[in-house]
Amino acid sequence: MTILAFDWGLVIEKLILIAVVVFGSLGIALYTTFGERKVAAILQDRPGPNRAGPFGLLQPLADGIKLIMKEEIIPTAANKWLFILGPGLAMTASLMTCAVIPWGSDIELFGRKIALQIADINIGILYVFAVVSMGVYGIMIGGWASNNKFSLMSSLRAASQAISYELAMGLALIALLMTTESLSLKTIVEQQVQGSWWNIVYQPLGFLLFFIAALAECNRTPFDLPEAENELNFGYHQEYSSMKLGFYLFAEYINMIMSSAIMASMYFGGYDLPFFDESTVAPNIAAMIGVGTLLIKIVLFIFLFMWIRWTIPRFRYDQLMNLGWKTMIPLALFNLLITGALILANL
Amino acid sequence: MSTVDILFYLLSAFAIVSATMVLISKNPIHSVLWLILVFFAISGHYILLNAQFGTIVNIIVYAGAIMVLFLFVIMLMNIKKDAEPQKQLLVKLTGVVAGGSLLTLLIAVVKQTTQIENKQVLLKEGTIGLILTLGQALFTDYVIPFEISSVLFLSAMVGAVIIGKK
Amino acid sequence: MEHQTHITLPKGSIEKTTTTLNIGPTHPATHGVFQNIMEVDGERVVSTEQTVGYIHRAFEKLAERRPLYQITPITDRLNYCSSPINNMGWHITCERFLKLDLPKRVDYLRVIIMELARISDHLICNSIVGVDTGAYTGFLYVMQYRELIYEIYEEVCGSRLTTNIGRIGGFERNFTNTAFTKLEKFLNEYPKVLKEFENLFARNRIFMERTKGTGGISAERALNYGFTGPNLRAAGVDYDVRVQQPYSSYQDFDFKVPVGTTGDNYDRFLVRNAEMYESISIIKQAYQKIQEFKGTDAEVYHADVPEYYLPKKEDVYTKMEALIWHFKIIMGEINLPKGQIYSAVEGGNGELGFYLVSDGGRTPFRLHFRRPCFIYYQAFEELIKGGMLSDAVVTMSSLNLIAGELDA
Amino acid sequence: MALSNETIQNKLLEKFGDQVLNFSTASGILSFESSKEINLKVLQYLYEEPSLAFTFLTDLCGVNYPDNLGAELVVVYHLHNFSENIRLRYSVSTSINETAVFTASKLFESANWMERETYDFFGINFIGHPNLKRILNVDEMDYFPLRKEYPLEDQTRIDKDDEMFGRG
Amino acid sequence: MQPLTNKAQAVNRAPMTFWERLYLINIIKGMFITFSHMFKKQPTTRYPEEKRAFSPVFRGLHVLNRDEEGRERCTACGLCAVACPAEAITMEAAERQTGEEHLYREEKYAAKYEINMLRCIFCGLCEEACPKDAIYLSETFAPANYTRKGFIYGKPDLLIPNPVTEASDLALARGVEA
Amino acid sequence: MRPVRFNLNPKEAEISEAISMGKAPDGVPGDGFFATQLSSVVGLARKNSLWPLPFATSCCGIEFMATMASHYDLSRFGSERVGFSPRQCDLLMVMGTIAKKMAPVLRQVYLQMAEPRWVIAVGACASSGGIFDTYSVLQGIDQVIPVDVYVPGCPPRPEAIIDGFMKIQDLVGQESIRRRNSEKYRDLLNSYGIQ
Amino acid sequence: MSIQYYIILCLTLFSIGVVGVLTRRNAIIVFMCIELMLNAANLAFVTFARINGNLDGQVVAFFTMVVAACEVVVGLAIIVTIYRSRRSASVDDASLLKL
Repeated sequence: MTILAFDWGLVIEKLILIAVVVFGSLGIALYTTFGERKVAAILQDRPGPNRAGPFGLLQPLADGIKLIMKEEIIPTAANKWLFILGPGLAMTASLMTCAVIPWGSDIELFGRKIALQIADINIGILYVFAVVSMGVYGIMIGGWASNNKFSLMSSLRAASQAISYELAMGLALIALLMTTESLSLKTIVEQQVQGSWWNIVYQPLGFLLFFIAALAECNRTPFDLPEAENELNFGYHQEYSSMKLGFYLFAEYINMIMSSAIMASMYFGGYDLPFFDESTVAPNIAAMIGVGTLLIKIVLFIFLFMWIRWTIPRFRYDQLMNLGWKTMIPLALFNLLITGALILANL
Repeated sequence: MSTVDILFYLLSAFAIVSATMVLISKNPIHSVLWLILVFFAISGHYILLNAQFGTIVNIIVYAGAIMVLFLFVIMLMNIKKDAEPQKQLLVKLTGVVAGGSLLTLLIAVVKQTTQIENKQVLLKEGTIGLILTLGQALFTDYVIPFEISSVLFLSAMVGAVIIGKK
Repeated sequence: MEHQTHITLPKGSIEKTTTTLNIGPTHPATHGVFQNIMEVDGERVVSTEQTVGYIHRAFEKLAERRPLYQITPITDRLNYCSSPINNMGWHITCERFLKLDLPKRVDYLRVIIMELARISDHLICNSIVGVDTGAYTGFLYVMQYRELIYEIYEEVCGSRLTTNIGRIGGFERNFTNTAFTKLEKFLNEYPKVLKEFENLFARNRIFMERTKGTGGISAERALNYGFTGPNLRAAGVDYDVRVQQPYSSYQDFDFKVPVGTTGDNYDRFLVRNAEMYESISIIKQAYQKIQEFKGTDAEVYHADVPEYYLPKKEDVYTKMEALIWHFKIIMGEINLPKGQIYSAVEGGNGELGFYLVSDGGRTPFRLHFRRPCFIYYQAFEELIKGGMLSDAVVTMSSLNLIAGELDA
Repeated sequence: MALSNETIQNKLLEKFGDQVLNFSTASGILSFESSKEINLKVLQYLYEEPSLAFTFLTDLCGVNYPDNLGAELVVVYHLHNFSENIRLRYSVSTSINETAVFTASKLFESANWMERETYDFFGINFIGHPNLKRILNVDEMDYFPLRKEYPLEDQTRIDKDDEMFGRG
Repeated sequence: MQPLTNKAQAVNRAPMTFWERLYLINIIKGMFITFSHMFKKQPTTRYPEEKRAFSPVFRGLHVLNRDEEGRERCTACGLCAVACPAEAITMEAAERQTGEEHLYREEKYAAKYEINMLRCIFCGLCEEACPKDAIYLSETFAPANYTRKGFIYGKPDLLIPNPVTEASDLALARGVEA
Repeated sequence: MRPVRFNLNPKEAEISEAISMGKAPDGVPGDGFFATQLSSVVGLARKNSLWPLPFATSCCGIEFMATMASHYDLSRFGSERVGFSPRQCDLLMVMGTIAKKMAPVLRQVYLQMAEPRWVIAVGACASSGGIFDTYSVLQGIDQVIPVDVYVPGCPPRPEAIIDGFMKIQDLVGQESIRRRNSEKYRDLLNSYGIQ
Repeated sequence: MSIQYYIILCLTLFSIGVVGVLTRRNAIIVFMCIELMLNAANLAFVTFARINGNLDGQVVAFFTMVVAACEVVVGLAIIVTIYRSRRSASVDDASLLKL
């Protein structure tokens, strides 16, 4: 029983790391909202927000302050506690994912070796799944508690969509896990850093399925049925005002960032910068380059998300279900079989 | 008391309170949410028992899937707070007394067993909860039950679809 | 379009299985303002009741108090996506009623303006279908070219949307060279953009699945419901007022009437798209014909009808006779002949009819607008019954319901 | 066989005799009247007679002639034969005190709302209409605004002379 | 139903091909279309900084004309008020007194001339109706305001600069670079 | 030929006349340095993040589309997130004719909006009824809800809509954060029967 | 930590489940209480696995979860079916054993 004998340095280190990661994600999410508006604008031949601060860079701050200062409305017919719980849950669930993402290789500071990962747990990717499966509660509870028919429909859509696509997501990932033989994200990334190829080369179909499922899990177009503004009028967060609305909007963007980070780590080598020999520079600098690489990969993925959103129409509910159950899952199983067969053949 | 003890008591209290709230909540949605909290508490216990896979599966399967299903069904039916007809007080009281008696009886039995009296639970050590070992056990010693359970799953799925189609 | 509702109650059950969903009047899907009280079973629409009249403005009563030329601004506000067609339709009605003959050049200029209006109407409708299926970007691409159309209007009449363009007997002024330059620019650039827009949607499987087989209607039912215009043509009836009862010299042009087969949302989308190409070709022909006028013919922009067309300003300032006519026209002191007329043009949404009754007074005794939107919106329930809620939204936009025209 | 206005007129006269009257042709459209009792019979004949086949109801509207005592309200039907491309105007009149007219909504689905509109504007009571209630105006309205006796302007308006409207 | 005309042309409603069934091809095609727009010139007019020139016949705020000597041309005949479908024009006529010849061109003039810009629909009928070359619309669009009374434009707001006394303003109003 | 191209005297808008300016009453001591700074920062933030609720009923709605589209792009002002949920929006843009049948709906939407909220009446119909001085049209929406800015025109050009929008921005930027609690604002709402 | 505490915890949770099954009428809540009981049993299994130092208990817990998932799927399907015809999720209404 050596639990009380904490390594206090480790505790402080992790606390700082948590703070950096959480606030970093929040900051990135803040600017992702701005990015979304800018990307949409540029794809649509218009300049986008450019009047708040230089190049409109203060736009997200303006939105944030405005949302905080806005009146809180809790509809009289709503279930008060659950109404407040909803956005909180959505936000928490989306932020919790960042615990297992390896942001870079180890750095050395004050004579300590610091891992740029909050927790390297050996069930890392399962943890992500557990957290993602929690995420839907925020939407469901919020939508139900609003006591609005549109919100309720949106909650139901969100729930069935999340369950269906989680399955495909998991199956797509299992094929990858069969090749990596580890559940730890850190190990998976390290394998890609050391190996010659990224996992995308071995699992192109798996990645495609995972990506589509990630779109669905983040409620992004073409799977943004829960908030389809033309049908359900923003759905589950229709009755929300002020910062509770902000939480929901934020949660969506943080989800996007996290799923991008996971896709980058699982399939695109995480913090691995190709054609670059880390040993030529000091380890700390190499780690920083790694962090930068990962961030760039995340940004690229986020751009992809937005690019898709501003290009294609959305599915209808039954088509979405058909795609999930009749196309994605069989394809994922097929991918699994092929992968298994190849692994057997290699051995 | 060690940290583990404190954690144990905290989690236990949490679990029992939440379980009681499941029982006494009028609103089924509240019951579902309290039950999710119970599952989280039990998952916490699993961590203390070093059953990591158990923890995560408990969360994914119970909290992440089964309870979503419950919530989904409740929302689908749109059961209101007061929709449930209340049983008579006497019936309720009988139920509570019966449950209480069961609890007393069982605890008495446990107290009398000498076999386990002083056995300590080794916490946070060893490898038996790791996925590696569990996977090996599942796919060697327990492979037949494992396969049977997958068949069970399939048949349950078919069954649910058939019932639902009616 | 027979969909089964998926919950069947046993016989004798009195329970209601459906939810009542109130869509509108401010729901984003209703664009303008009408209310749909839908009974939905899950996501399936069981029935719906439409409420209209949220922007009823009493046009017909208003028109009874106005001399003919003051009715033009009212017609602007009928189908405001294509106001020039309404303006022209009204002028053509008056000209037919007053038995005025127009020079060919005026007819061709009118054709250009009307076809531009048709393009702007169709492009809004089609891009809104895109928006309602969830893709916003295509909308902004084509909207840039609607802006160009508006610039042409502005060059001709000075306004963008509610144009008040043209007068009884012709136009208020000749087209400037700038207007023609802008027209050329439009004709050069728009087909490319339209092609691009089509590429974004027409063969995209998501879009096809969203629109194919939803909101369909057979030709017989469509006729019984009084469909006209693109919506009727999508159901397979090639009825087009421009062909059947040519007005404004439409018989001089060579164009096709695109028709669909099933009358569903996809057909409506395709028919409108094809009509835009046809309109471009009509405009090109008309522009060519206009360029063939030489000398003084190339300056003609109104008929020579002093009783109804305002004299030139210089004449008003200097000549007594002109001043008298001017006063008479503006004061509305010219009595109309007695009689009645029904005259129709092919509006953006279908047959836009004007039923004018005159008792010989200075204002119409009764003016009734046949508003295509109003007539076919009643088929909405039949179109979406059994479909999903999302289909209803797309159907609503692909019908191109313009509240101003609907409620009048 | 090209259908001409004369043919239609002859056929109608043949079928209904002197119950159909006041034939005239204005701007190429044949128009005629009949008593309101037989309006459905006439419409049905026009619809079902294969050589006429006026299967498309273009328009239906009301007109108020306050000076025609006993026939103040007129319902005007515009029919269209698509294959022959010929239009027809048919009207029935009714007294303002007894405004019942048979509905055409069983024959033409499109008549449903047009009749509701006519009811809304003129108070013509269409017998047999499935859902005869106001369509454009609020249900609470207690008059029929398009009748000539009612004013156009909003009577409840209080700021008519207000300087806010630039007439002060 | 048999075709009514010989101009009918069926639209292309071909069933999906195999490649179209795969979703991806057309989605990627669409994504390239949107991507290509990133490099297109933006047509945006950044309004308060950039202003688009309106056409010379643009129907904006009204102006009341003066003649070369700076006299008001309006003779308060009321045709514009009659022609106005929105009834936005109010005027009061007055007789010109001796000694006012340098102010008013005709014997009668508008002592009060108000246009309610909030009612006005900028249809241009008043400009057409004027027999005295007096009222015109301009290329200035009507600005927004906080109160209703900010929209009652009286004669001082409508008259063009006096060509005799305010020549430089007139040049400005004519759009000539000063 | 027109004598001039421009009208040089378009009326200036006096911000002090805006109906909902919630100034602290005289005699009450000022808010102090911090509160004033906070107020101005919040004002700055709010004015750059006005999310509009387009209550578009007719023609002006079409011009609003043009304002949102690439040619004029209202998003430059940080307000492209149009919402149709009144809870989430700050600015109610009433565009188009409001018939008497619609008036209660409009009022309801206004009541559902969260404070601080602003209203802009776009176009002649919404502001004053325009040409539709008829039995069925509401003669200006200020009969049912308070209006902050009127935009004339039928429909107003996109430039004019943006001009009205910027007037609202000026107003928002100068308004105190205590707008809701100010006496004047409460009186204003009371005069419309809104508690 | 003595094992007795764990067992008592499991028993308590189990008994709460029992009380729930006995006192509540809403079929869904009854169902949830059964889940609670299953979870209490699972906890006991995992604890025993821990004391005995082998995996058998955890494997049993794993299988229990599989069975629980199956049970929920079928059970909820039945409840929904009953609800459709009777508009009630009360267990008493389902006593007729027919739809």
